[in-house]
Amino acid sequence: MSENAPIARSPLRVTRPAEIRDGWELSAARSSAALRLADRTPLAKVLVRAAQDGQVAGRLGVPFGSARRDPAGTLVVGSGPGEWLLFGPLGSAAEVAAGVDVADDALVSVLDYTHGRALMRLTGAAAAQTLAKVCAIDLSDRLTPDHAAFRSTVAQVATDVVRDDVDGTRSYLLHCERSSGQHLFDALYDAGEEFGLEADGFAFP
Amino acid sequence: MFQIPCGHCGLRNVAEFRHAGEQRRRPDPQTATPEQWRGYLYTQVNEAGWTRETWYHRAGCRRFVSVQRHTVTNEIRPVDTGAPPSAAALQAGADAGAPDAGAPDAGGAAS
Amino acid sequence: MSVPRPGRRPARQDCRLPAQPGELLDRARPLSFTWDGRRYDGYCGDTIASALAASGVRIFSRSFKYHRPRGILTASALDPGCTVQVGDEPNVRAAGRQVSEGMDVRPQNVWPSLAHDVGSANRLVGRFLTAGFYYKTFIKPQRLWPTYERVLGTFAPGGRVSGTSKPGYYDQRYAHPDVVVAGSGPAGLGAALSAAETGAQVLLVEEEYDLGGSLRWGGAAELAQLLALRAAVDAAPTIEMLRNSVVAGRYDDNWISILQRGLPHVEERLIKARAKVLVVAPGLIERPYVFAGNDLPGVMLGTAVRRLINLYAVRPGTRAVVLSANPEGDAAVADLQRAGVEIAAVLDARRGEDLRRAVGGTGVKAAELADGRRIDCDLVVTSIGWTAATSLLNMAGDRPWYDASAARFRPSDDLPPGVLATGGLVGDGSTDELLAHGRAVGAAAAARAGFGQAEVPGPLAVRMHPALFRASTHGIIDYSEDVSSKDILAAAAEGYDSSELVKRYTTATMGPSQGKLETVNTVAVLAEATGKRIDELGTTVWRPPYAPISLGALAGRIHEPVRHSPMQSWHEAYGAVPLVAGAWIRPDHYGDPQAEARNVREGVGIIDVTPLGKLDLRGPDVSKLLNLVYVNRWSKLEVGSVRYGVMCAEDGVVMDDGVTGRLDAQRYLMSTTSSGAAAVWEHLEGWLQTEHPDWQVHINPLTTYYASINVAGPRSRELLARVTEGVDLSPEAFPYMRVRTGRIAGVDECLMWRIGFTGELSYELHVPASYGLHVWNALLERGADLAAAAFGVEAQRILRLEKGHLIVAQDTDGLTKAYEAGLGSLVKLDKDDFVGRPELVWQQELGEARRLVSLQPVDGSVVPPEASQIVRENTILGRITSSRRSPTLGRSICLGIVDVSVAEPGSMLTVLLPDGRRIQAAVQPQLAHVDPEGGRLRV
Amino acid sequence: MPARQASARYSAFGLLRRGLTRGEWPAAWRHHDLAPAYDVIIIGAGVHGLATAYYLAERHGIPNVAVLDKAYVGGGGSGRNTAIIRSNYLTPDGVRFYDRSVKLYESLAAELNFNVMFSQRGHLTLAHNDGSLRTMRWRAEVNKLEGVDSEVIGPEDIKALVPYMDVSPEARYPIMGALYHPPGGTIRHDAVNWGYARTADAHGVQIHQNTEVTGIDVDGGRVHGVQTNRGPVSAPVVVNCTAGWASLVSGLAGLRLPISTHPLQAAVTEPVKMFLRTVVVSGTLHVYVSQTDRGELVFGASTDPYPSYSMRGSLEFTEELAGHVLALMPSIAKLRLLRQWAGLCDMTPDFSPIMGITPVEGFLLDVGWGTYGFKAGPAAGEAMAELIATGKTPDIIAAFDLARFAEGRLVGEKGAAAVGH
Repeated sequence: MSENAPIARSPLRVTRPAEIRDGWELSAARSSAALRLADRTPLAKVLVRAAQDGQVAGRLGVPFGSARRDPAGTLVVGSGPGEWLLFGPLGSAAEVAAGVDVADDALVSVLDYTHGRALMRLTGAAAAQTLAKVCAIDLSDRLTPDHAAFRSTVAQVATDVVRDDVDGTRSYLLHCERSSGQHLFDALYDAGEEFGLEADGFAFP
Repeated sequence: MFQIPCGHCGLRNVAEFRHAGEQRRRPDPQTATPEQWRGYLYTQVNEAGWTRETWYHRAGCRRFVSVQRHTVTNEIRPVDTGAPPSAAALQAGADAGAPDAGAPDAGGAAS
Repeated sequence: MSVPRPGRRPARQDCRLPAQPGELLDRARPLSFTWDGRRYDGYCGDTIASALAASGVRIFSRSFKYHRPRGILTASALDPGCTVQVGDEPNVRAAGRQVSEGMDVRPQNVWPSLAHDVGSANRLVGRFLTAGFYYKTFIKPQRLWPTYERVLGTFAPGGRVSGTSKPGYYDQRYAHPDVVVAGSGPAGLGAALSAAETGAQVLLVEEEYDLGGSLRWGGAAELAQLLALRAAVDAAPTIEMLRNSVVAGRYDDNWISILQRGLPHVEERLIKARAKVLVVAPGLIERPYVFAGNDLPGVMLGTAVRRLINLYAVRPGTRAVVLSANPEGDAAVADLQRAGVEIAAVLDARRGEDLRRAVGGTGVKAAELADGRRIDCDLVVTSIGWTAATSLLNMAGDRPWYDASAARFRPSDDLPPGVLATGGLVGDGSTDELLAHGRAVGAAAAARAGFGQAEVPGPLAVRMHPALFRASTHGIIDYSEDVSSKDILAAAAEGYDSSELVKRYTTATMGPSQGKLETVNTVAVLAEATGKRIDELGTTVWRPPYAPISLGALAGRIHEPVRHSPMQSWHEAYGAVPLVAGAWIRPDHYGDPQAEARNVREGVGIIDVTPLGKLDLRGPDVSKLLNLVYVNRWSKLEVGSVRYGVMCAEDGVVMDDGVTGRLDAQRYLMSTTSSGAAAVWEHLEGWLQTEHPDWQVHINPLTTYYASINVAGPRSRELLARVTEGVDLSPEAFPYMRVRTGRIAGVDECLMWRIGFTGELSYELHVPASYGLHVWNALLERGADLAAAAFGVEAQRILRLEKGHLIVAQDTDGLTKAYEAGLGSLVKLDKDDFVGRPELVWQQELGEARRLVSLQPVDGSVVPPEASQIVRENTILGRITSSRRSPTLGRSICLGIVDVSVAEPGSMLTVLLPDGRRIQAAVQPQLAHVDPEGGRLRV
Repeated sequence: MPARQASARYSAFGLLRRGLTRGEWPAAWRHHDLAPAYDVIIIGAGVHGLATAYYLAERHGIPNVAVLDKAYVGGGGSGRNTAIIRSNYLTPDGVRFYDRSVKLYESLAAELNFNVMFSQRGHLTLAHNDGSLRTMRWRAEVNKLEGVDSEVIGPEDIKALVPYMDVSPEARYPIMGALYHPPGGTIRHDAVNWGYARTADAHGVQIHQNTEVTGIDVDGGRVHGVQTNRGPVSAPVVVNCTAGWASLVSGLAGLRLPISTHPLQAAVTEPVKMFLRTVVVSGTLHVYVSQTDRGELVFGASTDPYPSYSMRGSLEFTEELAGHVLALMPSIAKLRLLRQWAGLCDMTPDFSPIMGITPVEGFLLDVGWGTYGFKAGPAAGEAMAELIATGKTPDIIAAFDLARFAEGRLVGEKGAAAVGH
């Protein structure tokens, strides 16, 4: 076997300075800019598929189109009809997956998607204006209030978007299949430049 | 850019969808005559007016949705019944934007 | 073109008036720019045209066909004679674009210069350049047309685009306003304000630099009203105001394109708005009058002189003859007098007075009146009627109707839902009446968008207006196309007697102003020619965009998705030559593909195959699904085994192939071609959702969850053993076509498939993507002494060709069915059903017409380029679909699809090379050129 | 036989004479009352219908022909296409057919005494990946075997032909080569329509505009005539030349077709001084562009991705178009798009036409042209006229019969159906 311990890497170029934490290469950068874009790929991501009207759905209690934090701090996102994405802290994928009670449904899939998706967070008062340059969905409070979730194209990539404001500041989690992550990041960065966007480091959530 | 009412995602731009064809019944592959089968493969009603068709919400919920569309105005009505669309939806050839024969082949790395 | 001489003293602004109450100039901010190489002065707020006019410039361009001198006609963005080159930007509307410090402005369509213009020789032959001139001449001989054409091409109008300009920063954004208001005259302002009062989000769009429309050149009362309205708009929290921007198009479901200009850091921005309601309020466009000499510099519209005087403090002439048919014309007379222009005569069209012609060479010298009088003057002003700018309504599907009493087209009474109109478009009225109508429409718009309650008001009253289109003489109808009223008559006489045909035959209305000035006059003269009524003829359809949009703005930021594997950084560091494969960027090779291939045959190589499509299939009914979508059988696949499968579409044409493995009782992993990944996923979902919703299957894409690495070569097992834990790699424990899960280089949950696209002993590793680079590096480090090296897509293509493996869409085409592709042995027709089965049944009965075979040129040093044709004399029998030099055999090898009549092993075929040579090639006994028995991959 | 009109010849001399006398030219075609019966009724006064009528009268002495159109001459696809002419197709059948059309176009101006401005400025189809480069070579090889001038050229040669083109390997879609087809070029589409109409009229053919076919009389498996908004007309032969509306018109005869109607959009820019001499097509980028003598760039793309009879046009078409044009020629971002429009294309499953007889005796098809209709006009008209006059299907269109679909004999153009305009 290989002597050096495995290092997990995000598909996004690390914003310097970098550090190794829990087997992941992370960005230790800290930005105080009014608009920030940060890689969140290392967060645990678990995909759940089950009947839309089944028991599992009932227990998750989050319909498609919305998101909610469970007591453990896991963000449960109704990412599709009969489809959920659970975001947990770094390295918690196994627990999060184990925490899904799959009883009583004919067919339930629980997959660790941590390595399959790029995840980033766009935070700041101008986050909606920035996103509106590359996404056709109405981002007003009326249609997509805090904890709204939808899937649409962002900069021509099919992207899951979750509005997850941070202390009252507009914030979006965006995730897409892994190999398009850098493209999505670059497109958002380009869109945000006029609002003074800066790349920020890793944190949870 | 007209909009299509997706039963799961709500009104979305047509650009998020792939047109998957007129709805039609797939003949029994055991008994179909060549004429019947090729009628199913190739013949189109091609109505200038209301038509019942299937779209795939490629960039959204990834569900096949049935709608009625007026092919002159592109006005859309949701299909009341949840009647499943048909296999015509699946014809890879359904794409009209003539595919580039030299379609970018990603190295053809078929194991 | 002469070079700028900034040193030289600038032209004096002789025609500049003292400060006007409504002027847009900032006299505190003078500026200078160059026109045709000479320096001119102006003020911030001047348009290019107003600054030049202030300095006495009258000729701005030469006309397209006859090269007649042209000056200011409308003093608005529509002004056809004021199109200029600004730096590397062609066709700038000089009367609609503000001038800026140091601007380099040049005339267009003038050679060698505005003053001396050889093109104007055309004027002499002008009488022969009748409608359809080109159709009637240069007919023979055909071979000379290209020569004529090149000459004509040099007279093409317009400015120049450069071949070297760096594209600026253009972008786009989406918007979701409740109400979009197009136009900020009194009605538009009223609509925006009252809609906003309900809480509706309003996007107010004004094409010019300032709000207010005609209020801006009204009297003191109007100016005061305008100030109040502007203040109210500024104070309204839900109004977003865009100036120097234009609503360019209205598309299905109120998808509205707005071009926003004048942003600090963006050249132009395209706003794509999904508006609940569009309020169209662009007002009226003053219609030019058709009479002899109506295109001479010095012939202007009433609104043009009012703009010049009131907005730009420019005296448009010294001695004027005015033809007025309406109060606005009368107001123009007052403005002219106030500006110190001597009024030589005012002709009241309402009393039947009329002009006959404007006389002059490079500018107006005199006017001839209908009563025969000839009056010296340098300015002829006409205010003879209006055109409603109905384009946006037209795009929304409305067909305006001709109101003879008002002598203009008007919107129909029932506009499409989501579209309302106000202002001059729907009628006439005082400022207060227009404002009131606008407010009522704005409230109704808000109501339709879900804010408050309000009914759509009826149209405004319409003022009777005399119908004036053409004087007793003939003149220009389309200024930018140089089409005269005589041309329209001639076209009609030749049978081009509908508004569409006359447009196409004379090109009237097809120029840069897109008919806004010309359409109604064209139709009116056509009516005259055909004895029909204007309402019988109707206008041509107005097409988007309402105003021209730069390609840059339409393109916006170019976000072409690009996909990279987790090992991309390594590929770049090690000099991979990139292969653009759809969205994926892959290593084609690292310098020497032949050597890379040899290294795989002799030792061990690793290739990044991450783009391979991978689908996680789980549930009790997966094998049903596999049996349906693959031509071969899946019921008996054991856990831990993998199988090659071929997918056809319903027409029997091969659509994709790949290997699928069974990981446990109810869980499978399907691999697809890289380019087919998305289509196959969609294909499977389609069959599940639409034909078999009862089947219990979940499909989850894992394509980029895994980094995929193929380790290939006789020493691949040896290498893998060094990094793998928990998997017995011995041939007995892990034979060919099996799948195992284990720990690789310290990474858990890695899948290992023992398969061989390359024909060697090989393992395809699927590693959680975040660890892809780690495992890749580990393999190279631990394999250093085995000469383990990376190989690229090109080497893989060579290897698979040596093995005779086909590539879907290269060795097959849009019509190749399974049997033709040599995949017949896989097809299990005894399955009750699978996608495409009937077609394959029939093909099997009839026998295929073509077949994929392996070929070897007799002269092994010749590699026939792919797509070389296989012929008998000049009859095509097939083609080479793949060809390479085989490093293993040291000769050229091919796959080809050929007519069955010559597909038998041993038949000798003629290959026609692109360079014309014909070579011989022999059909091989089987597809594989190397190791047909497959011994190497079963070791 | 109807009276022939002695039409004044077009020539520079004629122009001069009329310029001096200010005399008017006679009508290019006349208005007629609808006769109760004709030998042949052609539905659709586009280039196909008019060419068929012209060759019937001129080559086969059958002038008693009515061309019916619900609108005006050349108002459909024939007046909305981007007027690109080429014969560099993929299959021998396709190449032969379109090459015949190019040959006819080359002599059309003289034959019709009407300058159709056929400008054989050369036609480039770009390849941005090895797959399409392979297809270009495939087409070139087939073309050469059929005697059509085509060759694959490299980036340097492309740059020489189109100086504004970005041929750098760093481009997002690097240009690896192109199929160069010197005889390809552009034509003035209206002139072709009008030239055929005028000359057909001169030979006694009657052109009826604003005459909509509302029914087709079929009895005992054969056609007897049509119903129109101006009354019934009888004829033993009725030809459907209605392109995008082909399914609807065939439906009147109880016939369903393997056709779906898709809008094909186009656009022009404001005029600028000539900088692009050849026609440029990119299949991968779904765009084609040429510059007219008036200086406008004319753009087209692939058909809209869903069937529709809407000709309103879409914003997304212009956005994608502009993006792709700038990918090829990045320096022209300041050029402005002036006008966009759409036509309707009758798409078939194998991107090849449907010509000839149908199960309804006397009811003939000349449809399914998809995006290739205008290029085919003269050869199609010539072949249809021959079929009508002789009752025998000419070899040159044998491969394009309706029966091929039921019999599974699709034409291989599908193999290389890029946006090949």
